[in-house]
Amino acid sequence: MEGWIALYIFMLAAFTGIEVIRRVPAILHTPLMSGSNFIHGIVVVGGMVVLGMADTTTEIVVGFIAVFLGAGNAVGGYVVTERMLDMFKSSDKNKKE
Amino acid sequence: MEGWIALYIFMLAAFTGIEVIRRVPAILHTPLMSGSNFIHGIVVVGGMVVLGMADTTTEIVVGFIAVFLGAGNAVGGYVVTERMLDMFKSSDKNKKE
Amino acid sequence: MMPGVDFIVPAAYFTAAVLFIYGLKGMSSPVTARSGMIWAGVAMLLAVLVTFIHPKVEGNYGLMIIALVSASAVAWWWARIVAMTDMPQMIALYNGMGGGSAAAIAGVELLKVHSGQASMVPTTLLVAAFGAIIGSIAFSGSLIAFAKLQGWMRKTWRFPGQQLLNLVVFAATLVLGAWIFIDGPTPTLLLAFFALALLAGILVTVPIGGADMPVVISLYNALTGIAVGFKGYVLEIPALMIAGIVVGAAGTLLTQLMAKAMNRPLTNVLFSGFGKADEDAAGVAASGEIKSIDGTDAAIQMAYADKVIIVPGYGMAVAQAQHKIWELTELLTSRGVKVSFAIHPVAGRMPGHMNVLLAEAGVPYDMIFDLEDINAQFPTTDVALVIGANDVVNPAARKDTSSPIYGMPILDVDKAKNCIVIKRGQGTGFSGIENLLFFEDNTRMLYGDAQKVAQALISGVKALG
Amino acid sequence: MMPGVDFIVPAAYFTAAVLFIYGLKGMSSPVTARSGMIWAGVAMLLAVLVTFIHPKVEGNYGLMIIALVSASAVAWWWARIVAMTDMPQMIALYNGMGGGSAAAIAGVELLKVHSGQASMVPTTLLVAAFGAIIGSIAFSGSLIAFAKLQGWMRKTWRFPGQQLLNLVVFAATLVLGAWIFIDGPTPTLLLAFFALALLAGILVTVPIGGADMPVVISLYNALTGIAVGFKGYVLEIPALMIAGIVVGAAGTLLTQLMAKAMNRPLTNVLFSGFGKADEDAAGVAASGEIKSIDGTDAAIQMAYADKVIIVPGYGMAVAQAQHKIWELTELLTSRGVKVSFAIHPVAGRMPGHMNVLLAEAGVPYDMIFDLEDINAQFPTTDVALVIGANDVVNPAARKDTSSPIYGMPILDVDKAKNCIVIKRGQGTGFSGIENLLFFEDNTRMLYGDAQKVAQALISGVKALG
Ligand SMILES: NC(=O)c1ccc[n+]([C@@H]2O[C@H](COP(=O)([O-])OP(=O)(O)OC[C@H]3O[C@@H](n4cnc5c(N)ncnc54)[C@H](OP(=O)(O)O)[C@@H]3O)[C@@H](O)[C@H]2O)c1
Ligand SMILES: NC(=O)c1ccc[n+]([C@@H]2O[C@H](COP(=O)([O-])OP(=O)(O)OC[C@H]3O[C@@H](n4cnc5c(N)ncnc54)[C@H](OP(=O)(O)O)[C@@H]3O)[C@@H](O)[C@H]2O)c1
Repeated sequence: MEGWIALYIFMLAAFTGIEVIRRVPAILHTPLMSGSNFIHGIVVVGGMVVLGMADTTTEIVVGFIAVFLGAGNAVGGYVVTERMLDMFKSSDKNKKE
Repeated sequence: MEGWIALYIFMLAAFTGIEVIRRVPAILHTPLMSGSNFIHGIVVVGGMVVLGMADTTTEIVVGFIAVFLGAGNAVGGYVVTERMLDMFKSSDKNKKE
Repeated sequence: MMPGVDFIVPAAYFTAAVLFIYGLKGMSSPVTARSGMIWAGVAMLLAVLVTFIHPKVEGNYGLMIIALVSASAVAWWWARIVAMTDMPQMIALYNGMGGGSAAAIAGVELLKVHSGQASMVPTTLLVAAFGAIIGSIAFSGSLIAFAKLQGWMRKTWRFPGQQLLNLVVFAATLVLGAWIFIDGPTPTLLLAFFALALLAGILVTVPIGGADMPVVISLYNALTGIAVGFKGYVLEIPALMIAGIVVGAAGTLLTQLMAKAMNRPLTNVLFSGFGKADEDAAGVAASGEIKSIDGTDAAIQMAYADKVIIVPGYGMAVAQAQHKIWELTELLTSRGVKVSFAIHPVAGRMPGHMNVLLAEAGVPYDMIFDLEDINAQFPTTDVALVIGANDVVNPAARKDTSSPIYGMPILDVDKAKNCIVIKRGQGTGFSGIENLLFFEDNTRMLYGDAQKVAQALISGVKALG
Repeated sequence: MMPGVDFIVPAAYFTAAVLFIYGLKGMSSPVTARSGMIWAGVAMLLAVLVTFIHPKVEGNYGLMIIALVSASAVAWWWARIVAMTDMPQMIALYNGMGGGSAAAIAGVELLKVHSGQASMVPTTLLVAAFGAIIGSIAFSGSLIAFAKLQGWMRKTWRFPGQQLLNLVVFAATLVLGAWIFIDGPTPTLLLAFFALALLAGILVTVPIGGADMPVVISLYNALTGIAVGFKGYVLEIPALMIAGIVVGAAGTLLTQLMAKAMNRPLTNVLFSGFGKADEDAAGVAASGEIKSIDGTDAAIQMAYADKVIIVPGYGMAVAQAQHKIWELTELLTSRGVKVSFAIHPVAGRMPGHMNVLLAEAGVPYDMIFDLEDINAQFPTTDVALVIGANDVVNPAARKDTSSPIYGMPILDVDKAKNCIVIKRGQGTGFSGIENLLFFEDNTRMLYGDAQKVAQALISGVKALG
């Protein structure tokens, strides 16, 4: 990918990230932290790509670590966020239960 | 440019545009309209590029039109927006004058 | 190592893109809006200057400069002298120019493909063709909008089968586009293609009433943005892609906000007649009688009030009464009356229309409040002064489920202790329906042109010493 | 025409990127947050599945599945059983894993460059090396943060010249990076490079006090995001670039918000000792005497109040008192008392910490108010009940210009008619300074562990029948 194009994508992603997060209320800051933590678990895809290309033992071991750690990031981040968000309820919903 | 990359840029630009504009208060909606009108005056750059490549008379004429209209968009949009924003003042500033 | 052209040009475009977004971000507050716009202006200048050394630009520098300078001069001069009330049509005009420029760029590019000097992969050709259609529609449509608002074109053509004709023209444009896509762009094909696209823009805009124009202008603004974004892709200039699509997305959002605040779906604005409302507007019959008041009594009421809220509407814009209103406000304030302004999101004929006019008269923006921020205050207000506003204060929106404006949020002036309404006569507002407010017990009508009445109020208050 | 792999794979990644942003957008309201996260989860699943047919993936499918399944199982299980109060360290752990994954990816890529199977243009190599450093620091740093918060590592190492050592290690990492850049990545060089980067992460984190950890975790979260974004560039997967940088930018903003709400610049958190405050905290001497109250009296006061505001703090988290507090609230509400919760942005040890705990106990979020929304209400409140909060209600922030927390916005509980403070004894809060609130005339201390005291209050209110 051409460097300038990458820079454009980075710049736009940064603007998007800042604008999206600025509207998150303080009440959701912990889930936001763990939710964004989950999102960068997408790194597992990168891990899979390098493990898929790995030939030598070292490459395979390191690639395996990359997938393992990435998957842990994604799954753990998701479950923790889910659990927290599950607890947020409004009075109306509370009454229904 | 690869189509997918272009799609990513379009997608991010759209998110950015929506998020940035969502925070604009109703009080500034007219300047926002003319300001965003000004921003797409950047099309003048595209006009310059095609005029710079034009060879045949038709191409030159159409290219000239592109530059002329684009420059009108940019300059007119800017001046109109400037004039409007110039008028917005808070009480403090008013008193100073 | 001196940075070469391949570094300077993209770096300048990149900077411009960042500054454009930064400039639009500044619009989130009146305090930062102006400096944001100035940065965006610097970005524009930078982008234009650097394009002279763009690697693809090989000649025609003289023509380029002539086009730039002449267009800038005309646009600058016109934008400087135009009255604030004429802003909507100026925006339409400049927006149309942008759309036209995008269409012209597509024209040159497609000609180049024809002459074999440029080649396009299918995707690029498709994007170029779509950009051409969108740009052309925005161009001709905006010019019609300009002509209508400027009063150069008063008639609203309507005839049976109009929608069908529009559909046929639009479909024909698409067919020609497909033809170009398959057979390549010959000059004849291109001519027909552009002509049809321009015609489509004209046909769609002609039947739309002048008062609906702001929504349409906002829509064309978004379309031009998208066309510019597409041209950016074809010319491989990401700054154009970003600026264009950011504006396209922003404009789409703004158009939707407008349509929603007017309580009309966008399709309704575009495809169905305006003024249909008065036929079937029966609903809750207005009961009670209309009582009027004269300027002197109204002046006394306000002068001895604790709290006054002024609600301006389209009539204030027509009468250009904003300066007088501000004079009146200053008089009242100096007597210790607390005066605020309440602005409905679609008061007037443009979003934010009233804010611009009040700002022009010198009203500081911290005296001006949005609907949500001020509605709770009407019950504790002594006098609500409505100046040429009608629909935006019509309690039918709350009370009459059969009203076309039912459900639209309104300013609750009827809840104030007293309400004074300035208008010239029995004229209805934009929506053409009866206003229940005028029949309320605590409402008094103050008939006359807003400017003259405001002058009478000023004299009345002054007479009290 | 069946869409082939070159269409399916990028299309899936593109969809994932859109859904990630959409998911984060959902976080702007508790109503949409959950469905947003679920969509993001679907996106993740889609991206992982499609990667099995990624054109670059040529083998090791078995290992891939083993790694995916085993890591998922362990992470799932641990994330399910962990207590809500342990959330900060779990976030640290999972974040560290992400950073480690990014570093490992860089490792494989650089080894491939060494073996000649892959080539990188200088820019790519640079980005790869930077991603490696950032990922490694986020990895080892987060693990230290985890160990500290989990109580596996209680000591806070501090020694003279520590900053210098850190600087030297970091500089050495950069030098090795430059060496790799120039001479190419040999295995030995790479080993030293990664070892140094990991060491840097450890050294920076070790001296930071446990209570400062949330800020550091948020910072490492941002760093991991950036590292992932860089890997996306190297591997040419835009979805990774976008997800990574969006998180990087968001995390940076969040870190700044936290540091600002704590009234400490970020550099202070990272580089200077924690607890320095108590030495030079003299300022306005506390005057007046501390008066205490017993559970029964406090219960009576609240039971007969019209309006009670509860202010929870770190002590509530320590005592796990949120369930009792909610029981108390329900009792009071059934007696007709209007109860609200007031949350300071940095109450507890994580942003939003209190909200999560209260949500866990079942407190509906519309009873919970932010500082700006509730501060005006304290003067009309009968009882402000402070539960294990200290710094966030210290009026020194308003009154004592020499206080380290001067200028920090606080909850104005001292303005309530009565203020009851639950804490165990003379312990100070996180900042280690004296609390002027305890000496106010209208403040009563209710000593004891928050959970036990809450139980006493419940019994007290129940006894009133
Ligand atoms: N803001 C936008 O973006 C936008 C865009 C398109 C449409 N609209 C629509 O426009 C309407 C705006 O509502 P509005 O309350 O501001 O205005 P309005 O409902 O259109 O009413 C304007 C009133 O002003 C009076 N008037 C006209 N000229 C006057 C003068 N010289 N002196 C004194 N009074 C004068 C008219 O009555 P007389 O003839 O009796 O004097 C009329 O009743 C809404 O229906 C909205 O949906 C808004
Ligand atoms: N939220 C964040 O993101 C974050 C991150 C890092 C740092 N911080 C800092 O943390 C502080 C948070 O303020 P805060 O008011 O919530 O808490 P705090 O100021 O740390 O005070 C906590 C109080 O709770 C009491 N306590 C402890 N255990 C208790 C128990 N079992 N039962 C009853 N009381 C107990 C302690 O007094 P006793 O020992 O006498 O009981 C202490 O005074 C701020 O200074 C903030 O800057 C916040």
